Amino acid sequence: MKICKTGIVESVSMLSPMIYDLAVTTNLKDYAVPGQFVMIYPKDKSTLLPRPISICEITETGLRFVFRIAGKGTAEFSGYKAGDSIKLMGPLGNGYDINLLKGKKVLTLGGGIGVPPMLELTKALKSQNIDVTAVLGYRDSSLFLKDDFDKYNDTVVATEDGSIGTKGNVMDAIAANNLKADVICACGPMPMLRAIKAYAEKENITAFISLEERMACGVGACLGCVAKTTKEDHHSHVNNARVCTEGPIFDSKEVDI
Amino acid sequence: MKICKTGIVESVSMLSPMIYDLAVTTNLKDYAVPGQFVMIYPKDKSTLLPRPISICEITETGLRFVFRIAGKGTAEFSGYKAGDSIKLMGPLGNGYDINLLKGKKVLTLGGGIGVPPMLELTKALKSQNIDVTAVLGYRDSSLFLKDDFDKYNDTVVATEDGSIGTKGNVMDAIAANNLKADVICACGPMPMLRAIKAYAEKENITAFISLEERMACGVGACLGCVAKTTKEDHHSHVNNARVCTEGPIFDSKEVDI
Amino acid sequence: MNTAVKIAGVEFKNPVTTASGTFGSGMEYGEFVDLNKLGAITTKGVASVAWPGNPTPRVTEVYGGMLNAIGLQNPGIEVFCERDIPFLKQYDTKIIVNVCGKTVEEYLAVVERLQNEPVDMLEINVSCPNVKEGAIAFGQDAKALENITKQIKKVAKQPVIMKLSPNVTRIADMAKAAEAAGADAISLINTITGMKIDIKRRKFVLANKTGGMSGPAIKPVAVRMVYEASHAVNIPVIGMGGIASAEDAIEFMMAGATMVAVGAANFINPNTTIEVVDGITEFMLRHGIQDINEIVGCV
Amino acid sequence: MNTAVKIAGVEFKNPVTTASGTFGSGMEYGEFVDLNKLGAITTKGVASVAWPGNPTPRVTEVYGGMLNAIGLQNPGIEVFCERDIPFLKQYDTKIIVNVCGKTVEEYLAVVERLQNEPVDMLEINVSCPNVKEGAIAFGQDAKALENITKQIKKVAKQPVIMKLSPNVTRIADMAKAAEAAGADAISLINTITGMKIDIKRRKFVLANKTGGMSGPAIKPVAVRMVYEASHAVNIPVIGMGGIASAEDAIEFMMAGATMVAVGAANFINPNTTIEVVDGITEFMLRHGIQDINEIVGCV
Repeated sequence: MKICKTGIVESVSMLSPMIYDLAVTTNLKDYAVPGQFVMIYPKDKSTLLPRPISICEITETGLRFVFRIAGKGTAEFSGYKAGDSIKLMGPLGNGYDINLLKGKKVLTLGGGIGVPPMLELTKALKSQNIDVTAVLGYRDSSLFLKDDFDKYNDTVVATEDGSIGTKGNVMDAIAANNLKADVICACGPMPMLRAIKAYAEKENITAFISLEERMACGVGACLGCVAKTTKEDHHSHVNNARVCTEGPIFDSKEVDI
Repeated sequence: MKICKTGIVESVSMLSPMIYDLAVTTNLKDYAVPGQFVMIYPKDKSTLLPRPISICEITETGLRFVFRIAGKGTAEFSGYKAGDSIKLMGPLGNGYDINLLKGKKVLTLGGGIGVPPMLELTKALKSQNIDVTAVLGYRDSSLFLKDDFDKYNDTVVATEDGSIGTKGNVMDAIAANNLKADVICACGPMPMLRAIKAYAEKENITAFISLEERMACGVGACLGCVAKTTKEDHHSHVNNARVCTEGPIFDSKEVDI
Repeated sequence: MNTAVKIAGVEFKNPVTTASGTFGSGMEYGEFVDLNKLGAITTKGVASVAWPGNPTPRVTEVYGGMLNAIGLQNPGIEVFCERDIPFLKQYDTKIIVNVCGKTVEEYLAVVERLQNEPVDMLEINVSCPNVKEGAIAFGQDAKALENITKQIKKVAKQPVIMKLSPNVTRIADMAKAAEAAGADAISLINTITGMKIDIKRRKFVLANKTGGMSGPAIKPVAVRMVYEASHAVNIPVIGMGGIASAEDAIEFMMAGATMVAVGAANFINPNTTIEVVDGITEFMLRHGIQDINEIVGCV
Repeated sequence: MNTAVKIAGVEFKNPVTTASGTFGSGMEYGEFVDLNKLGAITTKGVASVAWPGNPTPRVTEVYGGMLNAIGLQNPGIEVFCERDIPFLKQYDTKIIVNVCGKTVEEYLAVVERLQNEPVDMLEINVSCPNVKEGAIAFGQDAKALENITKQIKKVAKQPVIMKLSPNVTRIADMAKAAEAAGADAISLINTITGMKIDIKRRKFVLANKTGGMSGPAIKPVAVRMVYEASHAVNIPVIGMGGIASAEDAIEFMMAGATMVAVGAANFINPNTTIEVVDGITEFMLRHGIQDINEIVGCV
């Protein structure tokens, strides 16, 4: 169920330069699953479209979002204060089907601003006693959210500058630590997702990857945010699935990226 | 001298339904004279043009504006809080030349939202020991700013509903109180200004009236806010003077209203 | 109090529909608004066969609006007839099917296929700026518009609305051409062609380079064109372009629109359509308007 | 680092000028900005005799911009030559005089009067939407545009910029017509015709009914037209329409403009021109751009 409703900001804090942590009291939490996202509407009247922000954590009182400042909308969000009311719509997208992951050895891979959505997933998997290891790729030693992941697993880290963990990206960390998985769940930049798709094919395992695309409506009406699919999509029958509706989580075999 | 600069809100309060009192700390005060106005820039990005607001009072620390909510811009201003910073440009317009009023018996006439600019003028005239009487026209018994005027003169009041003072408008109050003047200074709705123009001609006295017109730039560049003049204007030589620059104060004989 | 309006014999319970392409066939917004409350639902454009649309990025934000270059992705008329029409028939609202094509024949194929379908009106999209062939080419030339309108009218069993492009020198000429060829109504404006450049990457933001601009930013242009078009013809006008509130809708009606459509505003607030419907009634109450038809072209 | 650009042999110290009608002849903004820092000042349109302009209201606000229907109030060329040119000559900036008229003869009278005046370029306004005769009629028809351009070129002693209207079907055709007739440059876009209705009073907000729309809201349309026009001709393009920052200016240059003009943004922030000049230099430094000409049309 999707809701368009006002939420109340609980807290905003900076986790790392340009990376912000926004907690909002909202009953959208009651309908959310890991891997989904929420549209947040800026108040600035020059930027009218809502911003799709992935859910980092589903809390007792609402939702937690961790995002990077990428433009006017997210810059505005970073300046919110506790008590501010903000308009939200969601939860949106398919999210992860945890049932498909039961009894599997799962790696949750997050790269850069793809780290946050992996937190709720890792937490959810752990609560179902699924064997999960989070592998997080950062630019440098500013390991935002790592402490949160450590509550649920022995987090593996890669940094581009080699300052902590494996030097390189999440794939390098998988190799260096000789990690094996039945299923990979990943969110991150496109080159990382392409590498994971190739890796999953080589290893003959399943990879669920989270895609990003510019969106307008967020609910599947505008057809702005499509991803090329290998099979005919069920909406337009043209191998163009809607990231906001059929996605953002896709089996890597089923998308052409 | 005109300045475009940030000011700090000292206080905002409601004087009467839809009528607000906004005090701002700003050094624009150092250049202001009675009858001038200031452009206030809304923060709302959908309403980009600045709002011309007449100066109600020049204070020790800045400027005081009393305005009616007429649209999105003024609605925004009414919601400001002490400490907010706002962008101002001014002081703008010609304002009153007090020297022309020395030794004269002056009536300062304000009607409705034309009342506020008469306050600083009345105060300035009094400080020069000029014989001044303020005649204020209100809709009803909500006599905003009257207490302020009472500090400087024995204010005469007219109300449309007759609840206080003369029933009717400022012209009715002048007649009822048998007031005489050498010079009239007036601000208010166009029908009031037309009546004053006619009265001044009949009585063969001078009336300085403050005109309003939709403005864009406020500094005389866009030629948006012209008033028809009886003589050739000095800018375009076409009997169209700029309210923001040659005005807003005009000798009633020199404008065709 | 009457909020109903009539166009070409079809009565709509209120003058509010959706702008094609912003509301799908209503399925996605049914979670937010009661589709029964809308005067009509105007569907996403449908072609004779499935169209894949343009590469991504297809949408981007601009000041006070957005650009889109979807390229009319759609499942084709067969899937539409099997899936979307039955869905829409569940609701107590009128159905306006937006029709697109690359050639006259493609438009005619869709119109013909719809002959016996339970839809109320057809809106012919001759103004989409985002497809290479057809579409806007018919909407930027009065002769071409007249020709395609005539041919469609010969085949159509439902009343025909021609949807006009604002990317023309004289909108009145286009409106007259549509009327002369027998169109039952016109709708305008489609989007205005715009462009956005990412100056850091030195690249067009949209894969299609240009996109159609919509949102509150285009409203003054749309109101002007609705005024000019409605004063040039005697057929009804459906007005759209930046409508986000009942006040906006009333402005279009006063300019000459018999009906209005909510477009990009659906993306900015999914409840916009219903807020416009309810707001029109409130405005009528507040201003003592007995019949909404009173205000059409009253300015 | 080079910020200078050249158009028809005239060198401008930087690519920033003012949009005609938004900056007077610079007098009013001299209190806020150092006029010496501008690449050029483009003056308010001047006619052969004084024009009174339209009745008021002449301006109103719209979402992300404004409408104006000033109607080219101006003191006529004699006053302009006696007062405005000597004022402008005090500054180290180039002078572009915007010329308007109701008939070809009126345009020619102004151009002829300016033959021996110390002005750098002429910009011919054939695109003002707010006067009943002349002006936009020349700018919405390629043949008429070609004809007036030819006649002006015969008389003009300074290079001629034709200022184009966006209210046309194909801007490239207009650009080509200007070039074919010998124009030295084109500038665009003038304002887009819009309308606003006061729904409580059921009246047009502007006395002129319609007005020209400007401001950030029109930028995507302007960028698209600058791109289309600059790719259709070999003469330089001066881009304008919603520029409020250096980033906006750079977007226009990347789309194909050699020079840019700041218009309605002057009303929103009187320091805009200088902020754009300084911001372009900062952008060049930050991105290692040695010569601003590098980015012209680079997209």
